[in-house]
Amino acid sequence: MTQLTMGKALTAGLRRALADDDKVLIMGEDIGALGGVFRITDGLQAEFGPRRVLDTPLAESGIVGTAVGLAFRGFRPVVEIQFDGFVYPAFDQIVSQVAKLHYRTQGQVRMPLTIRIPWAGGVGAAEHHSESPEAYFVHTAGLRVVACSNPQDAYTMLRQAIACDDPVIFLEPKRLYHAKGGVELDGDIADAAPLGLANIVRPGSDVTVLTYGAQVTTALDAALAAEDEGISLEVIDLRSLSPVDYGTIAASVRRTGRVVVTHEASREGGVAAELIASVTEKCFHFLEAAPVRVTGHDVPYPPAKLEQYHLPDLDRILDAVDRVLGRPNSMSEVSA
Amino acid sequence: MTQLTMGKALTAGLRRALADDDKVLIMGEDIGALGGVFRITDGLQAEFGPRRVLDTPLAESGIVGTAVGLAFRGFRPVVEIQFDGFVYPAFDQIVSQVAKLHYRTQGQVRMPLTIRIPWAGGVGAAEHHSESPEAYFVHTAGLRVVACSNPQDAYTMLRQAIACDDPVIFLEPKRLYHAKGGVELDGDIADAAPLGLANIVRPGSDVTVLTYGAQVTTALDAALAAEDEGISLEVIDLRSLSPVDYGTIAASVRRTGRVVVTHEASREGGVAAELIASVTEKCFHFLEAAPVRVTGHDVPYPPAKLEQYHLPDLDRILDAVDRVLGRPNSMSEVSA
Amino acid sequence: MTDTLTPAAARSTDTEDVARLLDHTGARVADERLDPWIADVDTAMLRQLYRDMALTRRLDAEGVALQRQGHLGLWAPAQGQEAVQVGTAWACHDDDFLFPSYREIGIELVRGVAPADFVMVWHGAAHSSYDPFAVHVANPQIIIGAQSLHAVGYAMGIQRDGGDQIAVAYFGDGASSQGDVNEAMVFAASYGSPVVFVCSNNQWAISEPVALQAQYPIAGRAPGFGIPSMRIDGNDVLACVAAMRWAADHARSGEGPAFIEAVTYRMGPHTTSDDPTRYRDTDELDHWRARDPLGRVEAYLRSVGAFDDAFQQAVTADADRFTAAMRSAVVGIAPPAPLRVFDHVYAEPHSGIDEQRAQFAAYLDGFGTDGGVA
Amino acid sequence: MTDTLTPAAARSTDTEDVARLLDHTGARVADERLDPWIADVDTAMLRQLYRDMALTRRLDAEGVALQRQGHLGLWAPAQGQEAVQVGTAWACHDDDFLFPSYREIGIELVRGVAPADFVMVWHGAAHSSYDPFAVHVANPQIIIGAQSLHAVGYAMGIQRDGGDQIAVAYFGDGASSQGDVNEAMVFAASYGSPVVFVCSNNQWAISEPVALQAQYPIAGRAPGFGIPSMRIDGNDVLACVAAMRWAADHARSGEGPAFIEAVTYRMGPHTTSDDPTRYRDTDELDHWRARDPLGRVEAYLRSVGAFDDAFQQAVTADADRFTAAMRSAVVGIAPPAPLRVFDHVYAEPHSGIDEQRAQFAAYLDGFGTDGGVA
Ligand SMILES: Cc1ncc(C[n+]2csc(CCOP(=O)(O)OP(=O)(O)O)c2C)c(N)n1
Ligand SMILES: Cc1ncc(C[n+]2csc(CCOP(=O)(O)OP(=O)(O)O)c2C)c(N)n1
Ligand SMILES: [Mg+2]
Ligand SMILES: [Mg+2]
Repeated sequence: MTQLTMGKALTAGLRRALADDDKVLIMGEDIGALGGVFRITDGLQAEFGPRRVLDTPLAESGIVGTAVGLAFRGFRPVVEIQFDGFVYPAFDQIVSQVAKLHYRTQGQVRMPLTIRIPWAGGVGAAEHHSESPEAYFVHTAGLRVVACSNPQDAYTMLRQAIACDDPVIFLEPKRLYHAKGGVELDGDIADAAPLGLANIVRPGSDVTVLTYGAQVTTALDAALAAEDEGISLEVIDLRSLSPVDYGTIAASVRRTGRVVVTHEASREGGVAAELIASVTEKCFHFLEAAPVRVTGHDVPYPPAKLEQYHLPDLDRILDAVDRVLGRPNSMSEVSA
Repeated sequence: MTQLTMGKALTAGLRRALADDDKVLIMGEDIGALGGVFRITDGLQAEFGPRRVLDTPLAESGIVGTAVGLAFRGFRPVVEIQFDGFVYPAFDQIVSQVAKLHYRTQGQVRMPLTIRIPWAGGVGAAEHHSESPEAYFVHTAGLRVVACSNPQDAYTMLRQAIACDDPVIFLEPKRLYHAKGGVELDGDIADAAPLGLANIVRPGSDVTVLTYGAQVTTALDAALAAEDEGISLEVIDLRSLSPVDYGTIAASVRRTGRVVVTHEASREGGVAAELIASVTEKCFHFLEAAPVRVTGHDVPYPPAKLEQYHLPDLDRILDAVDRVLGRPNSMSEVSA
Repeated sequence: MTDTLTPAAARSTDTEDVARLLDHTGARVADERLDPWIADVDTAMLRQLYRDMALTRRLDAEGVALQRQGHLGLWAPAQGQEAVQVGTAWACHDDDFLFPSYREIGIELVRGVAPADFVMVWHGAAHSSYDPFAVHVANPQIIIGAQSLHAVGYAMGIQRDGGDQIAVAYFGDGASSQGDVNEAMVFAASYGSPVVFVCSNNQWAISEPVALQAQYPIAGRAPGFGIPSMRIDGNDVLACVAAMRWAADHARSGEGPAFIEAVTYRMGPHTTSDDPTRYRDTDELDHWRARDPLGRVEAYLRSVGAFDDAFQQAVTADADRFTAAMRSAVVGIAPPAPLRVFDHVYAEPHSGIDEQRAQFAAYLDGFGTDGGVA
Repeated sequence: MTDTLTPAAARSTDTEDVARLLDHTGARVADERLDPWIADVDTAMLRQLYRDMALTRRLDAEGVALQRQGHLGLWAPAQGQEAVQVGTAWACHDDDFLFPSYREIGIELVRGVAPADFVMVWHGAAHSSYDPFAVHVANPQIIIGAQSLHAVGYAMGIQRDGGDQIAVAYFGDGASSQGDVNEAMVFAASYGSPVVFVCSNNQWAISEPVALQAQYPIAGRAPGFGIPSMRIDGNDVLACVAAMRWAADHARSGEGPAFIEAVTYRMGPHTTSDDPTRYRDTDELDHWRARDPLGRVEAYLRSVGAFDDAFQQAVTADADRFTAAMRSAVVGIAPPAPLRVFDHVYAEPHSGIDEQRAQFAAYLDGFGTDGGVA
């Protein structure tokens, strides 16, 4: 067990994938000499050479489109999109090519691409540097979408994503890049929990809190605070946003009867909507109250000085917990 | 009241908008001499000249990006995207520019763009010609998203969208282009129901069916068939997918206690998820059963010979109605 | 470079400003740069090229007929563009990987794609048919220009494998406006990748004339990216072979990408749904009919006594067999089983798809419908 | 055009292959094409240009300082690029509309953007500050290349209005790889729109050298789209004025778009978060320090006796005032009211936003927080 930041765990995962499989390539803007703006690819070009770790021209559609061609040639490209907000120029290649080629060709052409996206807000960044585009990818059949929330998962899930024969959107919460944790570096990925499984990061009995990415930390903080008031929250880290591990989730909801979903992305058409619709379908008769969403507002990501009012924090989660428990809350008057 | 196909009603709406406001421009691929591949702009270039009705180079990001620049100059561009599947190359301009410019500039720069998209399936088309991308736009704050389902709405809503100072994604169900209906051409759009309102196209008492676009027709067919079995469906045409008229919807659900949502788009993270999550939040204590979704499967749009198994038809809607009513249905064993 | 860089006076619409080896009467004309590349092309080879072009034309006509008869949902006619398709494909090595658009049936024919595989997609039975790795041709691309990046990526892969293949990106004049095609040139030039760009400039992108995409000749765009290019008569199969050999040799020998603009003409409608009378004069058709790619080869072969009835009959017989096989593949074909909707969304097991497939199978069961589960 | 079009031997990395009027020592050199465009630029004007460049440099240094002191989240230094920014903006008419990227502070200065408006965005208080229609400058763009299409669209609007303005698209060497920038050239060339493209080639896109974006000079790309271009010394403010006047005149007089590649150098890091020692040699900095855009103007003005202490003091005083205003705008500034999160998402009433704002206001009320409702 080594103590690593999530950033270093990701670097270790990439290094391991490059070492294990000649067909793995890493490509993106500034990932070579600079090691990426977040230093996730630090040292990898020096170690594996510019044929395997390549700086690309500044064009995201070009990066993903050429990665598709490399996959045609048998490679397993790992693409770095510099920031979440810069994935949109590649949207056509992702939605119309990466996601559809295996289906289009009846399985003849595989697309084992991993698209890494430094993701979401909370770091006081400029516009376009704090986006949470996961719902777009979750709605796109043919893609798998995962988000890590701690160094061990970052390391293991990245290796699993690269080893997966399907395209994987790999979301890396920026605000956790410096968070530290123990990482078992020697494990075999075949022995780890499969990529699609959720993780009960804190068991509890009163309310099920569903979340992913950096919000897992916020939800755990909320669980601690709730404990002081005698409320027990079960916090589930989804890890995989598509497909979702409804086995784990439904079992929890059947026990608690109450659900709060929290994510940074805006609410309308967000991942929380899907989770609530599915949970309601699967657990309707177990629900004691309407599931509650605690999300970013339906606004473009605001300027840095306002992001604290956009991102769902501990207090907003607790307010939602009060709501599902029928305790006094900010909407008590509205719902009364 | 003139009898018109939806296609001709749209043409009439564009003509009227061009006539009423010098700042309105129409741009897109093949919209000039050809009149568009669906002939929606038929005759308009001849009537208003190539400065106001302009064929563009074959580049969707270019079309939307230059429309943004035209809006900076005070124009109100109406963009035609040739088919739903060709909007993705313009995704970055739509999400990062069109949707965000008003917010970015604190209201200084308005984006009165209308982006018309011949939309969805059921016409036996080739790949990329039957996409239902609406959930992507619904999740994008700053956009309005509407879908028409009959010639009168097509005419009125298009005029309203063009007159709106916000960007509007205007979805035109291809499979209804030839459907006929009465259109009042002389009305003032200020007198019509505002763009954001839903429409109860068939009142009923047992189950609320929420839908939009061409599925409205399918839902109405299902309502007729259900009537034979003594079941009364209330069919609501959302018309606006963002924002959604929850006033109308919640009132209906509080009466019926049962909800079916149907759309062509795939299910995971689709508009139905948002509707169910919101309805559950707003009407939990009125719900007699879990709301049910009847949607496209979570697969890329299949080849033409398979689309009948992908698109939710009358029978699948009735099966869902049986489900919310607790009558025997295809999932009876599963849920038992 | 310190000069004001003013584009030369050339115009995108000047279809005579091209390099050629066979003029429209079938006369062999000299071209200094092209001649060396076809020194080995003898009469036998030219007959082979003629045959493949003639088959392409018949294949194409059969596609149109099958569409008219209701067996296909759509067809995108290639008539008039046989020379660039057949000639460029013919000049490649068998394991060079070609990335075509929807209209490049001639290259698929050269590569041995089976008759049935030309109709399955347009019939609506599948989004693609043949195995791309068997024929080294990607499945035809519908998103305009997207495949150009795939070709460059494939070529980047060749560089990493140390292979001696090249990749070829095929696209139209309309596609030249897409960001992807320009990004493809950027990547290819920066990495010096072994890729050849072939722009079939057939003068039209549906109803839009080439002048809307480019005022200056499209071939003139590549040098600005550092890529050498050639503008050729795309209706002259010899010029197409020669130019492709030049370009392929350039790419294969490690000198980086090359670009060909083949000036040709789309004789038919954009697709069987299109009505070209709305946007173009029939005069244009007459002009181009006189510049037919097959006619000039026939004239040349006749002039050297290499085109007789026996040859013609053999070609016709081949074409009859081919088109009969196309027809029988699609006429009366059984509809695909419903549950095929769920096949191949993912390469690895996926809980979401598994659940939906099972639910839909149960639903179909209720109607007594067999979903056709594997 | 029938020739093989082989790019000339020019290299994107050759920074001396440029047109200029003031060499790095401050000596006035002749250039046949540029000279006519600055016949009226006298010493007084040159002093004005110097002043604006000097202010830009001080403004920039103040931005860096404010960032280091924690008042700004980030700053994108412009040091070394003052000549192209000030010179090209200076050569435009006041109502020509400029579409800059995030680094073009010199053009905003020339247009009279207020000191506070240079810091509000980087402070994190807003996504944009000044009124674009007051200064005819769009708010700086962060999405690389996106603004190039906006400039072309604006120019298409000018054509429709019959205005005599032009639009200007500013972007970097890295941006030249983006599809949008190439599509912008396509649209501009097809419509003959009055737009000027100004590529500030500062040799780097964060850590990537220009050779990764273009092997051939970026100025060489435009002619392939039918757009005349010029490659100039972007550190020579006179050349920048002259080239921009040439390009603007070309565009304004109805001849369509023009393109300028201004060869310059980013002396600082990409942003205050960047560490250029990881990817470039300090030798490079010495080379470019000797080619400073301000130093050569000062040397020239001194050589003609037009640069004395009084002038220098006046410039310094202006800069002091300007930077003091920047600082006071941001130091101790009150945080924005929470409910501003919801402002201006839509221009017209929107039920969804209204509901969420009301809910959040009620939530804040529970904490006794004033949301700052308008
Ligand atoms: C991204 C995208 N936009 C629009 C279309 C619709 N479309 C299909 S073919 C075509 C014209 C293509 O013209 P060109 O590239 O010249 O090829 P050609 O059809 O002439 O062979 C258009 C606009 C598409 N398929 N993809
Ligand atoms: C679409 C997009 N991709 C990536 C980025 C991240 N990014 C910001 S600046 C930059 C480099 C830009 O280089 P260049 O165009 O040369 O401009 P310069 O910074 O040198 O002025 C990159 C990659 C971005 N802002 N937008
Ligand atoms: Mg064409
Ligand atoms: Mg740069």
